[in-house]
Amino acid sequence: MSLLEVRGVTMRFGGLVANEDVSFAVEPGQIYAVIGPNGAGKTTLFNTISGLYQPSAGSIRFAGEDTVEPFSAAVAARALVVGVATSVGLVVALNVEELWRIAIGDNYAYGEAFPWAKAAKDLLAAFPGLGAWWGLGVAVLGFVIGLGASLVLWQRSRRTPDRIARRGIARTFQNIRLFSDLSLIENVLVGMDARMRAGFWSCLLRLPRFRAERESSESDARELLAFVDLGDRAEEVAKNLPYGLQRRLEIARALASWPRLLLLDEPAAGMNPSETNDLMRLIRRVRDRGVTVLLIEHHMKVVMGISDRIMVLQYGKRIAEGSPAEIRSDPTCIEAYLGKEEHG
Amino acid sequence: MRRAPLLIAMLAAALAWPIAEQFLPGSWSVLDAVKSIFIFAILGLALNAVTGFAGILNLGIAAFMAIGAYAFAILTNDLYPFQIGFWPAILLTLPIGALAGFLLGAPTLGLRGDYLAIVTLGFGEIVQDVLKNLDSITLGTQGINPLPAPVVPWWKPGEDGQGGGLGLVDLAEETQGAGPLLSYYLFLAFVVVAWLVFRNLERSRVGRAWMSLRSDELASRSMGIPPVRTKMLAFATAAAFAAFAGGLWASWLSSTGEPANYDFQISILALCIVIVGGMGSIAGVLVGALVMIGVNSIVLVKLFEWLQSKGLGASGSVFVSPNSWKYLLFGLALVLMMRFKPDGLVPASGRGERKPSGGRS
Amino acid sequence: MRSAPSIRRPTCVLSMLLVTSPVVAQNQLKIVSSLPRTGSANAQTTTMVNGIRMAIDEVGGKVDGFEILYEDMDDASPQRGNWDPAVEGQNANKAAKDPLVVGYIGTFNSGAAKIAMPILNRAGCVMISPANTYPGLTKPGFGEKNEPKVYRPSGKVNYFRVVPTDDLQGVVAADWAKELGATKAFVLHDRELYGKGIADVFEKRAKEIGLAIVEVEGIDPKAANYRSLVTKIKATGADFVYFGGTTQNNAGQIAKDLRSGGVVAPLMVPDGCFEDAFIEAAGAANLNGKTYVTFGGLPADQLTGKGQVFRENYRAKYGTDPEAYAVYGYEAARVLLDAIDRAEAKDRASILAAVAATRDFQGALGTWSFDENGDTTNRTMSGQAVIDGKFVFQKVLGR
Amino acid sequence: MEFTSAEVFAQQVLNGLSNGMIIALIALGYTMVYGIIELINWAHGDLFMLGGFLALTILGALGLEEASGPMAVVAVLVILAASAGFCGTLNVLADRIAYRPLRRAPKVSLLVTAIGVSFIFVNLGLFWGGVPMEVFSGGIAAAAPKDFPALVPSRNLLGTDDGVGFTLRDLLVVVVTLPLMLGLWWLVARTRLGKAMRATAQNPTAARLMGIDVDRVIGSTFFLGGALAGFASVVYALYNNTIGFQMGYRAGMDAFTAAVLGGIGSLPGAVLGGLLIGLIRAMSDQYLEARWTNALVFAILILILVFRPSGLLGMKQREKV
Repeated sequence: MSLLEVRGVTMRFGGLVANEDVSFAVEPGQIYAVIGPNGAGKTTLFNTISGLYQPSAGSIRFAGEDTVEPFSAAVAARALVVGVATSVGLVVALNVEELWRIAIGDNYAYGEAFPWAKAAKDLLAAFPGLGAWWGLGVAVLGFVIGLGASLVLWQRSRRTPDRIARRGIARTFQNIRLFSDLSLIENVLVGMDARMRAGFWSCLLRLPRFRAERESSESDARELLAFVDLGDRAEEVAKNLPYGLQRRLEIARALASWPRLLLLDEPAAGMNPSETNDLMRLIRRVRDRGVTVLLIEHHMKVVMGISDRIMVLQYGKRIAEGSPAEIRSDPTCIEAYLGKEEHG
Repeated sequence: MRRAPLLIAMLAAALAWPIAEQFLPGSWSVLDAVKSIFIFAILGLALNAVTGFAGILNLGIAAFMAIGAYAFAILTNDLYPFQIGFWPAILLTLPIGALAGFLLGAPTLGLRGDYLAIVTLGFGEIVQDVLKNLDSITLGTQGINPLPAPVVPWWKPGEDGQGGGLGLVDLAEETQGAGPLLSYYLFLAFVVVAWLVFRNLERSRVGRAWMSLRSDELASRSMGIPPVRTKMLAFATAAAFAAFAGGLWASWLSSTGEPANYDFQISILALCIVIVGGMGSIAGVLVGALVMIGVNSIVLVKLFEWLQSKGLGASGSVFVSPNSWKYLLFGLALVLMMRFKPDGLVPASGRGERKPSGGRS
Repeated sequence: MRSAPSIRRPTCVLSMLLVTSPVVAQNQLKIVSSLPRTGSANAQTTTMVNGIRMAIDEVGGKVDGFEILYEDMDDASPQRGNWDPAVEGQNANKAAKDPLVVGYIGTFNSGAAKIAMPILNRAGCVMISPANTYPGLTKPGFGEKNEPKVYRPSGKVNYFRVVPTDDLQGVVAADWAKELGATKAFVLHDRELYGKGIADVFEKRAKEIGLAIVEVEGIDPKAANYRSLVTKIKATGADFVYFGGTTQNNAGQIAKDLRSGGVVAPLMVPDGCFEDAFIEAAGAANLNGKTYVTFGGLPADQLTGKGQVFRENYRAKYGTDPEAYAVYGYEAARVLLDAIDRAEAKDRASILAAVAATRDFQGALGTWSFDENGDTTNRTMSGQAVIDGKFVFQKVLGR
Repeated sequence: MEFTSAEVFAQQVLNGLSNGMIIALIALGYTMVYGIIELINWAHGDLFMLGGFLALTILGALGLEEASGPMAVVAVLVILAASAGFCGTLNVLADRIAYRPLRRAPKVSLLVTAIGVSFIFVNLGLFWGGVPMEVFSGGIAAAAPKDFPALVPSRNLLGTDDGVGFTLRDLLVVVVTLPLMLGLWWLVARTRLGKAMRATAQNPTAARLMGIDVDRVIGSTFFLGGALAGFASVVYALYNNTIGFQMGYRAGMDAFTAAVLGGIGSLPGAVLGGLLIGLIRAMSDQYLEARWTNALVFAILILILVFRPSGLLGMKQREKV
């Protein structure tokens, strides 16, 4: 079974077609590269895979499952609950003075003991009285609004970057996006968040669970920083890091969630040859950790040197796919991409 | 720059102040004003969690304060049947505030920053209107009073000034003899608790998730941080502590005041505390509260008193009345502050021109 | 002033300051006023402060050998542009702690009084309000069930006022409205303590005397205009409009919109609008002949005796006619100074007792006393109409 | 004569539209500035307030308070031009002095600066009311609301005093605001400056690279936004006949809500939002209770944003990666 399966993905922005009917599959353990000239739709494809954009057509499956959360009984149940709650809430809100008077105003004599049981009984007895025609209308309106809002919000969150990330797809960005105010280790710890379990209360009260997790996560984070050769700068603030090292930090952060698939968006952009060599080594080591890699790259040297398979995009369409050797000899590719580069 | 020495120094000063004050002339007494600094410090810490840490501009924090104050009042005042006393009521303001935050946040926290800002602004207005309009419940603009002061176990003098022992002291009686010190220290303790809460959150996955959203929401989401749920935690926590501050405020005044007392100006004051102190910096917020409220209700008041004693402002013309200049001073201070010290007086680590340093985990 | 830094328990020092009778230093006594000096009420409070200063100047700043200091405290904050409960609380606390302070003139807003009253009550300091009209502050049965006892934690009455309360003014307003020929009244209020309170009384009284109330609406005092509300009023066919509220809360705009919206029914407002600023804000043309103002006292030009003298002195000193409220500031200070003069010992307790014992005081407002609740026995109210851009006294109301 | 329920409804629609157009005019200024530098220009409402004070001062200085007939028309034109120029200039000055140095600062610093500027404006408004001039009643009560001369009478153009009233003032609102809105639309859509503004809004860096003087474009935007506030202030003052130093808050709040409701950054959105808010207010005053009107406006705002998170006409913003 393929780890990532992209089937017939089309992505339109208004009249612009950024990707058209793109299909490919990434097998576990591969380093898979997507290449193509500028504006070929590579980054759009990445953004679509990582949940930032929703494909206009086609599907993206990860580890055998569709990445769009299916409509389920739980969603329906939640929508119903929200609908009922909104309905009750609206009715109560619009009659709050009346209900207050019935339950409390009429029962409480200043300075005397309050008959709690009677108040509760009166309150419950008051509800049917609110059911004048408009009272019922309000209840229905509240239900519709609550149900609708719940479904709309759910619809919007069916396939979001955080859900995709939690499924096991991590990514880096073409124009590095670190948490620049945070230290290196904190950056990595944010990446690790998806697999942390200490809850809000345990963090607030520093319960043993929090302490244990802090120990283990920090040592994991340091290990990851060491993995990308940043082990000695863990406490520095990310924005003070040189550009080349920022890329490494981004990779460490992405790896922190223990993803099964890592998306690298032009990792070698702006690097000199020696840095590029280091990077290639790093990517291989990432793969050797058991992480499948999908990368977009311009540098042919990088792509040809490390990829197991390559797909070529042009004008948003897939024009070729195969092993590096196949791509190198594919006439369409040579013309569309490699040939062009020779001239340019 | 390490914050700990600053915080310890501030704490020590706060602990020592009432004793130092004994040696100053009576007209210098500012203990009451300092209590309002404490309340606003808690409000500032709350707002800092949502605006400073999570980067959500909340322009309606005063609404949660109002909710806390009215909840506290309704739960304690003898016009209502509940009358549960100071401690249960003040603790209940926390979940009540959190619930209000949840109800507002659930449908809106997915909105982009400025849209959310206007929603919180609107919420601030709605809450005032609702409190005003539901006058059979909230007494409208009457204000609910009196409200209980804290009751604490403490050494209590005997009936005739002899003996005495441990007993429950009602701090409302303080002005009549026990001295306003216990409530001062109690409020200080609340600030310390709030500080610990927010410090613990800041240095945990919760705080990191907030800060990552502030720093780069997109990257944060791509790391698997669920934005709405994470923001909700910040929003509801802030709402809870704002409500708590509101309850304390009402207890301190022994009245809710009128709903219009919790208007936009309070939200702005809280925002200024956070920003002047340093967004996302807990020590900064405390300094911000000290500076803003201190200047506002101590320095300016004393200054105007002094000016008045020199005969200024007696003629009633708007130009020579010092009070008429307050807005201008306030506005200028904000503009200059943002121009020359935009990261606040005590910038959060990682902001400003901070050198790399260690010590955070 | 630095006291000997002996090592006493700090609480003892403070409690001495607070509980024992203030030690009078250098034959000085201090009167403070706490009124909203910043923001929209500034015009009215300025005239009151002028009145207070006049009263003090008239006795040469000295009573019975004691120099009288005066401090004009502001209970408004610039953020609020109006009274601020925290500031009022601080003012009251400060006054309570200052051993020189023997009298507290204030507050302007009844809401502020609710904050200050218990504090000053505990401190045993006299408080005289020149402007609070909310009945619940003094009268049992008129406010909430726990009023006014919650304002008197010590059990003693320390709060007095020289103005009649809203429960009187609202009643005379409704009576006068009926007399003016109203049959169907539309009641508006600004949803605040004063405005809504008086509108409630008006409504209640109107129903008692058979004046129909078609609707009661709370307005938004910050709204740009009230056109839609006026359309609603017009649609109801009301022949009289009552607005419970103040100039600050947009009374002028209501008057304007009524006229430009084609409502011909007369408008009646309470004394929160009895100031020149109301006519200025509304524009005389919109008020002339169709606007009635009730006032819990007599306007300055109707005052006789000492009141007339006050008016002339005021004009001489400040160059303008006093606004309606100026005389209340003056009267509050006068009655306080008078009590200081009468008090045996010049401490808070004696002065409080002397104020409470004020009977048949010959003041600018006539001859009056404080009753056992601290209210003035003066119940003279007046009705004015706006004619040619001026308040013109019509008749004495009530009694 | 009876005021029938249909007439009442029509009248309320008219009220709502007139008020809505004034709100829309202010909202346009907000949305323009927001569109270009993403600043919630907090001082905009108070700028609007100062425009009103300038108009009143000019009327007082030129002795035009009582003007009628052709003189009134001249007076209205004079104050429209003066307030627009004044507010535009003041807005540009605020940008130069306060906002421009913070272009690279976080948005919230910019917002706080704007709040600071707004406080300064409010205080200036308070002082302005203390100017010893006849129109300010000698400046004695600086804080009190000021009566603005009724240069435009509220004469019903539909005949009698009974029935639906469409007054000269309503006409004034339409006559001033509609051409301004159309003109603005034309300016943004068709002119070189408009193109530069849109480019700067999209991507300031790219615009700069394309040779656009970004600071100048931002300055022009501030001027236009301010000028709209100036026009709005005069229309507001003539329509309501009252100005006060605290009127900026509510006006600004309404306008900002309108801008958000319509989709912030969108010019037609601001107009639609303004009209909607005007209508909702009028309908709520008539058919619900006036005291719930504000709450209703915001409840509707929240509801709309839940279903349309970018406002009614706002573009769904694509995240730039």
